[in-house]
Amino acid sequence: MTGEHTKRGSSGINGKRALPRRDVLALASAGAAATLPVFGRPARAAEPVKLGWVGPLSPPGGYAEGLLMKYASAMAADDINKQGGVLGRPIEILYQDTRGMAAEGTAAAERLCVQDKVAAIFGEFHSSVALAEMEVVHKYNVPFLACDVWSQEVTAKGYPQVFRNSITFPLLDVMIGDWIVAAGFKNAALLCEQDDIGLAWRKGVADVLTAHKTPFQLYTADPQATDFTAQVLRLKANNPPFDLFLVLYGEAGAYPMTRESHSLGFAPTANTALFVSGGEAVDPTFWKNVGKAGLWLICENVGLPKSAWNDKTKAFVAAFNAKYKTDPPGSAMEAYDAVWNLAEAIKNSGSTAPEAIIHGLETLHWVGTRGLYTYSTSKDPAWAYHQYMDAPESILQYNAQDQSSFDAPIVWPKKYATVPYLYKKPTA
Amino acid sequence: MRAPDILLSLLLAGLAAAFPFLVNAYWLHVMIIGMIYAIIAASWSLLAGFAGQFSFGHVAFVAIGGYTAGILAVSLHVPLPLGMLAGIVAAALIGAGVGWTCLRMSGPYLAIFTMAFSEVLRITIVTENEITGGPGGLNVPQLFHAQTDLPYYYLILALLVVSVVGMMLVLASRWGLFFRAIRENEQAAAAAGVKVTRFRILACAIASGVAGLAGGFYAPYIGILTPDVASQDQMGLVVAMAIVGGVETLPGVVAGAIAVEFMVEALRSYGQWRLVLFGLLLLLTMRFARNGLLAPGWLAIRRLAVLQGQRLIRGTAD
Amino acid sequence: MAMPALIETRGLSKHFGGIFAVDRLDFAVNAGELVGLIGPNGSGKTTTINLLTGHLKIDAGQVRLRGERVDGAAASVFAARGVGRTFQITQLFSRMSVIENMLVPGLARAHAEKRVVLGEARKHLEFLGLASLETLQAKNLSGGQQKLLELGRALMLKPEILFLDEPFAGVNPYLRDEIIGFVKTLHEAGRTFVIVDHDLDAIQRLVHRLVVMSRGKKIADGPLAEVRTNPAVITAYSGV
Amino acid sequence: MLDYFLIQSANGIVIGVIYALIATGLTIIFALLKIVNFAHGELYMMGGYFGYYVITLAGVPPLPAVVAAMAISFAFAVAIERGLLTPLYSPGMERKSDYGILITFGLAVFLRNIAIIIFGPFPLRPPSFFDGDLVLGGLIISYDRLVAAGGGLLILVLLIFFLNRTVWGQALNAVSQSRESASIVGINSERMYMFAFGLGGALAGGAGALVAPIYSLSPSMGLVPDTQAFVIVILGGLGSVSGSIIAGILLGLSENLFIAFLPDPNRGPSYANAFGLFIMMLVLLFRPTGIFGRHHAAME
Repeated sequence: MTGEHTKRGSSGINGKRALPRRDVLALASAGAAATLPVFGRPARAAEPVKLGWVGPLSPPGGYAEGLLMKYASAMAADDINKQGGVLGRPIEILYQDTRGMAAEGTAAAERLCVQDKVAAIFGEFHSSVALAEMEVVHKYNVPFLACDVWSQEVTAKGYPQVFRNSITFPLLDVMIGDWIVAAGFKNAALLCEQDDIGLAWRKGVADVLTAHKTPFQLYTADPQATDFTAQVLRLKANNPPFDLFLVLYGEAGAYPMTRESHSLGFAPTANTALFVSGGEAVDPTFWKNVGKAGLWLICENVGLPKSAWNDKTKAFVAAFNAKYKTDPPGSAMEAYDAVWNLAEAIKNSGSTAPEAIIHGLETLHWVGTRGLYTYSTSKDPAWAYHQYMDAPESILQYNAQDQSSFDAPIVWPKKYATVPYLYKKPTA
Repeated sequence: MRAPDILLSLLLAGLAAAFPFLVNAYWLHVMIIGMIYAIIAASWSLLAGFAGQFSFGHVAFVAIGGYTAGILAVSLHVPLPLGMLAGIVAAALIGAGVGWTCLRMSGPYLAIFTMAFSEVLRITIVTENEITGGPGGLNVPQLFHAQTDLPYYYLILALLVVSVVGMMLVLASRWGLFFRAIRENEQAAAAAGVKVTRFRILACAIASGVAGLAGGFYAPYIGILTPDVASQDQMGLVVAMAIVGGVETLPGVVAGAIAVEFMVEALRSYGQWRLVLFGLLLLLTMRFARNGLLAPGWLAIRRLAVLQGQRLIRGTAD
Repeated sequence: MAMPALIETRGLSKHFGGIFAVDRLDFAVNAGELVGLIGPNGSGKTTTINLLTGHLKIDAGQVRLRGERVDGAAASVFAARGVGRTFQITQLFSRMSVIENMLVPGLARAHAEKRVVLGEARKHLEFLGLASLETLQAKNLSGGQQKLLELGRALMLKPEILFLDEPFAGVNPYLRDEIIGFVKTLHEAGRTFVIVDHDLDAIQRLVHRLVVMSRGKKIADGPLAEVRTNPAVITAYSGV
Repeated sequence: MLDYFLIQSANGIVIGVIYALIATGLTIIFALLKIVNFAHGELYMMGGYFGYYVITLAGVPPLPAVVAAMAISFAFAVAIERGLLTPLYSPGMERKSDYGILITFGLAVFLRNIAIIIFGPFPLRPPSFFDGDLVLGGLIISYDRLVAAGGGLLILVLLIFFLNRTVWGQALNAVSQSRESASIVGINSERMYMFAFGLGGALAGGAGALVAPIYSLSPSMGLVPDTQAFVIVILGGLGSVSGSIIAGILLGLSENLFIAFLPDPNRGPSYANAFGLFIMMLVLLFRPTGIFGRHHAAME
């Protein structure tokens, strides 16, 4: 499976090596320094370029995805440093756990900006946390490259410091909505988790469906829920019947939901299609968790389709696989490219000053694992500002059990499609 | 107050006033958050430690204070200071209501009832996202338009001092005596003529109002208000802060809250291990220093000072 | 009757589940009396005290204080109106000091002034021989001292009537004599007492009038000597 | 419509049995130690992972693995009790309930976060007990769910038998009633506390292992059951095992029907958890010691 999946994409690292020993030591020494807050640190000779990473590493945040992004960031720093670093200085990344909580995000960003004096911050996974962090970077004028936050608000706020290299809901939702209309679905059920990600996703898709006059019904559930029997039975009993079941949920909920939906004979069936949004369906642990329930399942893929892979994509996928025994998801690629983006921006403008980095990103023209990166400076629409407008996205549908998402047929959009159909009904 | 207390208080006051100039903006931010928690933990302490009502839903009132101020400011364009005041009133009134509802409960029933109240509130905030912003958060306007946190710092310092000193005065008064009498033995308190119902509700209202004040400050300071303000995790953190400080001395609790907040932030560099370590520290503290770490330390300092020849008059906060 | 009784009940009833703990009890105590209330275990004595001090809700009947109905009022109201009590099992504010235990009822009185109350408290502690223990936590007192402190706390209400629930239970003979002495002194100073106890010997040394209960009903009420020979009383005691 | 109701009810009962299993453990711990175990959801989570590793590392078949998971959970809980809870038994200990709540809260934070490091952050799923689904007309229940409910019921029946008919069970009951009188008849109450916490851990762990193939395992899986268990335990009356079983099944049933029939399908599932909490608050209002509560269950 490729790694360029989605904001929720993750992979099955079996946390044994979650934190290599070397890291622990490094963190421990950093911690020792941090316990003496009042005293400044003496400047060193070969001062590294410090970058700050923010993201969830513990509950209630999306810790699984956060960890993968952290791994990928570390790989990027290693790769850059092997090539001699940037401006002759090595890259050093400081990681901050935000737990998916706004106040933690604020504290993390404050620490990175003020205490650690990083040149730039990147990462994050929760839009609500990113919105809190943005206020801090805006206050201290530190560039912030948001990786995996899909809320349009992040870029729409128009802060000059804030960039985004992931997709955003307006892009994703339009794609999904267009596909639903093109594939001819007549009655959709949208079920999402009741949190910032789920609600923003739902609103976008609902807007597109309303615009196309496609009937739909909205459902939400607690993000911690894992039992969906009653819910699925209710959907199944709906009159008129649903022909499309769209789900957005974190792993812990999406897998039981997929299994229930299949075992209760709701979707994917000849009558009803199942679309699992959010990236769980391209996770390495996906098939282990859902088994045959995943056959004919549809999901989006925010990575570069395999046919469009460049050398960097191939090299990164291979290296990630070798190191962590799994394919990197889209969020990991975003994190990997984000470090490179920042390094390129610093290199091109020859300085780590905020204005230099911002200028460097605005004028960036660089090919990474997810294609050619450029950041828009247009404010029309507002969310386009500092947004990676060409962020890749496509829709795939599995046609075999245990299929790699790399090999699954791409059904949408037409420019990437590998099969002539838009949707294949499961055969009985 | 004994002389060494006064001396120490003066020293602390000086230190507090000079603090922003001794540290960088990050640790100033940590201090501000620590003081917000200090208000919450101290008010919880008044309720649980002194009035004997072990609430596990106190953070709900932080949310009520914050969301009242935030929603009023965002939806109705009410000025923030007015909104914060409304938040305090709302929290105190709802707190009194909750206090009235659980008059007949005690011990674990009270703890779980209040926890349920705060969970229901949190779920409601999450679900009614048209009004509350839901899990995506409510963007609250700033209180000050300054480039630094200095105004926030001095405001929260003032609020902390006023609320904690106010609560200490309450506790030193006959109300405080009645709170403790009710905590110790409700039946005996009634037989002694204490209006148990009135004072139980009063304790709830005071503690909730103060928690609402903390919430009202928190909302514009962080700028975004999310439902996890009222999560059980937050509640546990507040309880931990109070216990580390020694529940039955408010200055101890304040010190405990600030110390725990600094510790949680200092552990930040440990990444994923941070909360593991935090849990472990909590376990070890509870297991081996049950009366908290700070209150016994403070008492030791005071005893030392007293030994220096201070003539003592009985204090009430033993 | 020109003056209404100090405290009076009419048809007082209380049941727990199907069992009547107190069954249509009529009972009056006049100011200045010293009444003993006795009866076998489970005859409803403690329940009666709890009903007469607002610690239990009345199912039926009335309680009048100086002719005024007070049933349904909270225990604190009874206390405020001069009805004091002790408990069968001593109920103190354990983690509060002796003096604080005394201050609670004192300060709970309307218009109480702290300085005055403190003086009264010290006076009562002096009287009860607890003056030297003022700063000790109540839980650190001996059992007997705790009983005395509970009595002292009730005195802080400036009560007109005091209900003592088993003051002699589990008390050594020396302390028993001491308590009898205190009650006598207080009674002579004008306080009204109702004393529940199984220690008939101590009761006889104290009271002038005896009320006997059995199975929630009053079976005898009158001067000491008269009640002692009442056949119903003898049956009730031998029957249980 | 009747069909729909029956199908939804059947599923509700299946979930209810699992709820009951978790809650009985909590209630036994409360009855004996008089503490509210805030780490109960984490014991449930650990039990699930114990089962998973017994299957994947030791090659034990799924059903015996549940028994193994219970045994390991028992030992794990006993170790926790020995290490952290013994101060509760010292007679001079003040504020026992505070201690109990905080120490178990700290334990929950610790376990939840170290689980991410040890077990990894991604959901894991052990193999099914039996593949496939039972189809009876409109009623479809996966065999995994049937096994979980059946296994849960079996454990509950054995538990009731154990509590009522064995010496150890009666000793547990005696200590829960009164520690003093139990010690008079020669019961070592401290050993009973240890045993009760182990038993509570084993029940939670068994529940975790039983639901693993249905829900998959994740480090944060204990959060919701924790709250549900509180609700059940209160509804059933703290300390009452049979009350917890009845309340657990009722809660599973009513939650399912709530989701199935609530008019506003958009908000319904979101309020599903609040529903149980709300019922519990109402019950507490009118019966401050729960529906089946014992009156003496006040915290010491």
